[in-house]
Amino acid sequence: MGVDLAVQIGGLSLKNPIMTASGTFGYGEEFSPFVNCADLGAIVVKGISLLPRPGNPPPRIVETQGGMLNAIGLQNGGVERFIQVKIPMLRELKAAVIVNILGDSIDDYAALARRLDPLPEVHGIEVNISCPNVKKGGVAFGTVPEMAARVTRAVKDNTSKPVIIKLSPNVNDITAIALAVEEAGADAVSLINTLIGMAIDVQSRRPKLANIIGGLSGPAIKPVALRMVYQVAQVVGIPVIGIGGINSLNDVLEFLIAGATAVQIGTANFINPGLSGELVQGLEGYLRENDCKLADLVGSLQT
Amino acid sequence: MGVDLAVQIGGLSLKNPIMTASGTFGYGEEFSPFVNCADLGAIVVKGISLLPRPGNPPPRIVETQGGMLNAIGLQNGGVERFIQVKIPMLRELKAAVIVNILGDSIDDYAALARRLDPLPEVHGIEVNISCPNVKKGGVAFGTVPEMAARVTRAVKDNTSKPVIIKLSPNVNDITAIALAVEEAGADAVSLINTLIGMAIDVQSRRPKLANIIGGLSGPAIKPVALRMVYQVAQVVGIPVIGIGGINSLNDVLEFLIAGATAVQIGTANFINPGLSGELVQGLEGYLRENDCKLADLVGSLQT
Amino acid sequence: MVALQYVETGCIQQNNQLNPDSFEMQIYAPQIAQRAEPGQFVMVSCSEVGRSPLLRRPLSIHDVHGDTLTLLYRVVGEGTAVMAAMGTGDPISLLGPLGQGFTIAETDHHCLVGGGIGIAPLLLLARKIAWTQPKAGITILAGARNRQELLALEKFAAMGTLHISTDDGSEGQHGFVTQLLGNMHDTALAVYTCGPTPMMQGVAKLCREHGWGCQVSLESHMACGIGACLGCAVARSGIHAGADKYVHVCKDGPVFNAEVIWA
Amino acid sequence: MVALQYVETGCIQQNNQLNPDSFEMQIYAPQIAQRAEPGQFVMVSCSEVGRSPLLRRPLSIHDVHGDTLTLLYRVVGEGTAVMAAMGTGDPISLLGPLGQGFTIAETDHHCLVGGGIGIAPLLLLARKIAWTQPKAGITILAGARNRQELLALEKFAAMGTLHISTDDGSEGQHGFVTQLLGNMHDTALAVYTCGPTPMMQGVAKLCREHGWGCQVSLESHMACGIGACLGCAVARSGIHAGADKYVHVCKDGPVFNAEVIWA
Ligand SMILES: Cc1cc2nc3c(=O)[nH]c(=O)nc-3n(C[C@H](O)[C@H](O)[C@H](O)COP(=O)(O)OP(=O)(O)OC[C@H]3O[C@@H](n4cnc5c(N)ncnc54)[C@H](O)[C@@H]3O)c2cc1C
Ligand SMILES: Cc1cc2nc3c(=O)[nH]c(=O)nc-3n(C[C@H](O)[C@H](O)[C@H](O)COP(=O)(O)OP(=O)(O)OC[C@H]3O[C@@H](n4cnc5c(N)ncnc54)[C@H](O)[C@@H]3O)c2cc1C
Ligand SMILES: Cc1cc2nc3c(=O)[nH]c(=O)nc-3n(C[C@H](O)[C@H](O)[C@H](O)COP(=O)(O)O)c2cc1C
Ligand SMILES: Cc1cc2nc3c(=O)[nH]c(=O)nc-3n(C[C@H](O)[C@H](O)[C@H](O)COP(=O)(O)O)c2cc1C
Ligand code: FES
Ligand code: FES
Repeated sequence: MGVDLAVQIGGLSLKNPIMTASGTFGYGEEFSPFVNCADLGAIVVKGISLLPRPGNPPPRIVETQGGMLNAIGLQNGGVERFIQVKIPMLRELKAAVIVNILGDSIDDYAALARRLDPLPEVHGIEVNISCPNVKKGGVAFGTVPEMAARVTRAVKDNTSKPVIIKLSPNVNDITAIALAVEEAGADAVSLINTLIGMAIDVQSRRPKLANIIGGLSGPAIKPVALRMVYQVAQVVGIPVIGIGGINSLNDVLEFLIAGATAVQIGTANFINPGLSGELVQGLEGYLRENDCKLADLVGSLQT
Repeated sequence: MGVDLAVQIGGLSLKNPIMTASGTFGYGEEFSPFVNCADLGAIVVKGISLLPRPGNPPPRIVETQGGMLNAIGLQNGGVERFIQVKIPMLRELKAAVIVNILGDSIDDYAALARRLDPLPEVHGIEVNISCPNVKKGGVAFGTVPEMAARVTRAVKDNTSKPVIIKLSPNVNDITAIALAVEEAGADAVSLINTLIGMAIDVQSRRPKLANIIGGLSGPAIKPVALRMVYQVAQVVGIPVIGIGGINSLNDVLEFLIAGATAVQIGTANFINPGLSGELVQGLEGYLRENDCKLADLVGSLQT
Repeated sequence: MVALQYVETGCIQQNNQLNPDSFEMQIYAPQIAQRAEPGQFVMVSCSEVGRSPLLRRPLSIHDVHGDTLTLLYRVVGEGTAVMAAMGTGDPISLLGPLGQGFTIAETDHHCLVGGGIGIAPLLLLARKIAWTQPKAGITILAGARNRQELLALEKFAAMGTLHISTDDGSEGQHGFVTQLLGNMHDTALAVYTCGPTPMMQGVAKLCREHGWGCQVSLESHMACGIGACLGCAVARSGIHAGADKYVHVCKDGPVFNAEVIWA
Repeated sequence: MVALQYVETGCIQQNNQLNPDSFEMQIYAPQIAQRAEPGQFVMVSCSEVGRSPLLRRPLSIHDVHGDTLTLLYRVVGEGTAVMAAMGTGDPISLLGPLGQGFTIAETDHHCLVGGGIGIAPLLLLARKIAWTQPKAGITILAGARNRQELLALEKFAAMGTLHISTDDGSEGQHGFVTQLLGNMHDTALAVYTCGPTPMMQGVAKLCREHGWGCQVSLESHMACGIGACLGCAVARSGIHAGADKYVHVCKDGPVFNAEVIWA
């Protein structure tokens, strides 16, 4: 008999808790030789803004110990091109699609939510609040509870789709942000986005990234991500989606035990593009062998 | 002709910029088979509190990808035992000694500073402000600029020795804390302390650390540390001491180029207990071969 | 329309050291080998998933024989050092074949210009030209810093006319490989080049002056190799707005018409 | 008073697989080998500095012959798996000799009780007892889950009287090694034990009942191995205040009198 892997994230019903993280899975099609996107819980597409963005000059990526820094600069073709070019392709893939959105202002986020709201191919919206608020001198929305709450409200007011707020780890108290966005109506939170880091080429005395700083991802950040997921899951009532350095079934289980209802696979997709599909099977096998329900696992940490 | 490695940290003159990080070098003696402590810029001893502390129950350490988590729990014998037992031994080692102090309250810090002030063996005081402020419900001193400034003032008012404030990386904006402690009279800042992380044993569904959470150190955190050192060095006028994941000459150079006047070696001491001594020689060799002065290196990042 | 790309665990048949820095690795990897086109590359895993080094490394497909493909690589850092330590019989994970390779021009004289390790992708190109256009002339211009760093010369010599230059004059013409190209006088030349950026820019400039078609094979730091991370951006020549300011080496390239990159 | 401890790059002479999980590695490492005492350990580096796995791994010194020391280890995770893949001639970095080993009691009958891989430190102990107290009796009680997991039996048999137990009865007495100890009736027995914690607690309890001296060799997760990180704490028996609540396995041990740990 089949094991039940289905999970509920707010109003969103997913086949299973294995999702892919924004910016690490393109728009799905790049991975179609390696994984059947329809088998995944959901795919979260690369962040979309209102207008096209060129992204940062290269070099944009550099490897660090156990991780990588990226400074892609949120390159994307803008929401209109996304709807024209990517949506038809995503329909073909039969994937549950969550669109990750980003903006410079509250109005941007609201406009994006409104524009995506009528599209049946979009199953949910994930809001990247790690972006700088241009009106507030570039302070990231995600670092101030009040700003995070305002973004959340703006998005919720403009869509009937489930809204996931993606939290930044570059804060003192991530639970305060999580509580603020829950209060503001978020259906779920996902965490963590990248830690801010930097690398220097000693020979040339230049930063290794043209943008100087970039986002750290990969196994190096897993302990920080797991801690934050645990802390947030303790205080919020909405589902928590765990992200950060996941590259094995064991990692998935750690996040579920810490309190995540679902997880997203990021950097590991680059190393093994078939990983997300393998993890769905791996999780199913684990539950069968241990005769255990998914719900029994979530938040089951013994302290 | 010898290369000049001397650096000035506030009123503190160091032979060279290679120091060892608190909690990773014991009280020096443990390393005497492997390095001549007198050859180092300074050794920073394990954090000292007013009264003895037992520390956390085991397990206290766990390895993670590219790093380790520790939850030692600030075990130490208290300042009186330190003065009785460790000071005579440190005198023998002829090392420049910086004492790392920690407390539950502003008064604790003040009392520790006062107690250490008359000791000629103590060359400087490093203040660990990552500890929870018991009176403020456990919020770490180092996460609120005003609290960090108050600790700094309390220590400065009670000692004539150079005071280094050791910053916590678990904040949104480390430059705000750095500016606050500079304003409050700190002679230097050192950063970073550990990132807070966690690991779970899937089999037993228990945290791998008895304390549940612990501090992440090692190469995994280097990109975050380097970024923070760079950001802080941009805004403060006092010397910055770089810490985090340093395990090679190349790492030392990255931190100096980012703006650190000196560095501390932490976790890497566990893997190669002779490393700090080797780095002094390595740095000297580098400067000689590149016919370059230490001061030319510090903050020389080309952006 | 699913691209034919594979994650394949190949089996190392040989890993021979050619000079102090360079190695040639033959790998039994039928899925990728059978589909490889000249100028395409593979992403090589130099460790277990999640272990150090983390990311795969991009390497051109140097040659193919049946189910076996050959990589020609220079040890420059951690990943290539791990590869150098591998031996016959070891498994190695490859992702490929990736990218847009060379487009063989309709002409009767092809000129392949390689600098240093940049010679790597040109061998399979020469083979395919010889196979698809048996009557066309092939000239190979190979440059390197010194005699020791010249690689795969016999193989290239067997494919066409080979001219050599070294920066130190220890073999062939003393000077840069661009000078060899400057000596070419054919009007209908199709040029294909791979090597250090300044060299390729020099080649592109000469081609522009002579009106020769010029395809360049670029390098860029890569995380995914399949167009997903957008890490491998390189600015286009000319002014392009928004998301079109950059091309992506792994997906749009690594081979580009030179004018797409350098106006 | 500088302790004689070294970071020494040894040379692997042999790395033999003894059963599916266990290996015996002989390493030429004169500085450490010449100074090793029974019950001491080394911290083994399973990678380059800063690479994965990061930390050194603690392993007991199983045996010493001249300038060569032997480790007996079970593959349980990443570090020991890396060791298992090493071969003759490979370099391996050791930090040691570390810790406080066994103190050989003044008695005429010594009993060494090992469970599973815990047998490792007892061989060198047996050798030293035989050497310093040639007239004393040595009884070795070796327990394991099954016949396959019994290790180094011939070597122990040569040192004294050997009794064996297995959990599944596939060799020797069916049951736990503590039962073998329960059969001993000597009054002046000195007991030394290493193995799983529950087993050692059982041994310590029997010793308390019989009034035998009991030394136990503990394990704990370690970062430094030299008393600097305070990571390897184990609670003392009884109530101790402040910094004295715990002992540190790497520096105060790994060998303790049983009553220090279990009252
Ligand atoms: C399409 C393509 C084809 C290539 N073909 C070959 C080939 O056939 N033979 C060959 O020797 N080299 C080739 N290279 C260069 C090769 O990828 C790098 O030398 C290699 O990645 C270095 O890895 P490392 O770990 O040894 O060096 P490190 O410097 O330790 O690498 C650190 C990081 O930088 C990246 N990096 C370093 N140098 C380069 C570079 N030149 N290009 C791209 N990324 C780099 C690495 O991939 C890694 O992520 C090619 C590059 C590309 C993009
Ligand atoms: C003083 C001492 C002597 C030892 N002697 C031997 C011996 O002779 N033979 C032998 O096979 N084993 C011995 N052990 C246990 C051995 O240290 C572990 O099996 C080994 O560290 C596991 O490493 P790993 O990377 O393979 O496993 P992993 O589980 O991947 O290790 C992860 C981390 O946990 C630590 N760890 C895991 N298990 C243990 C353990 N049992 N004790 C301490 N740390 C652990 C590792 O050191 C590492 O830091 C000894 C332990 C100690 C403390
Ligand atoms: C190359 C790259 C691009 C990314 N782009 C985005 C993005 O557009 N929007 C977003 O919310 N997160 C983005 N992220 C963050 C990831 O979704 C994820 O939160 C982070 O990488 C941590 O997970 P990991 O360690 O598994 O990679 C990006 C990450 C990488 C590595
Ligand atoms: C085992 C351990 C104990 C530590 N104890 C202290 C301490 O007592 N006081 C303190 O300020 N920092 C302490 N630290 C933090 C280090 O001094 C250093 O800031 C941190 O480990 C980052 O540097 P690294 O990556 O080089 O280890 C400790 C770190 C470790 C690993
Ligand atoms: S390497 Fe990822 S898009 Fe090119
Ligand atoms: S392992 Fe560091 S104190 Fe024991």
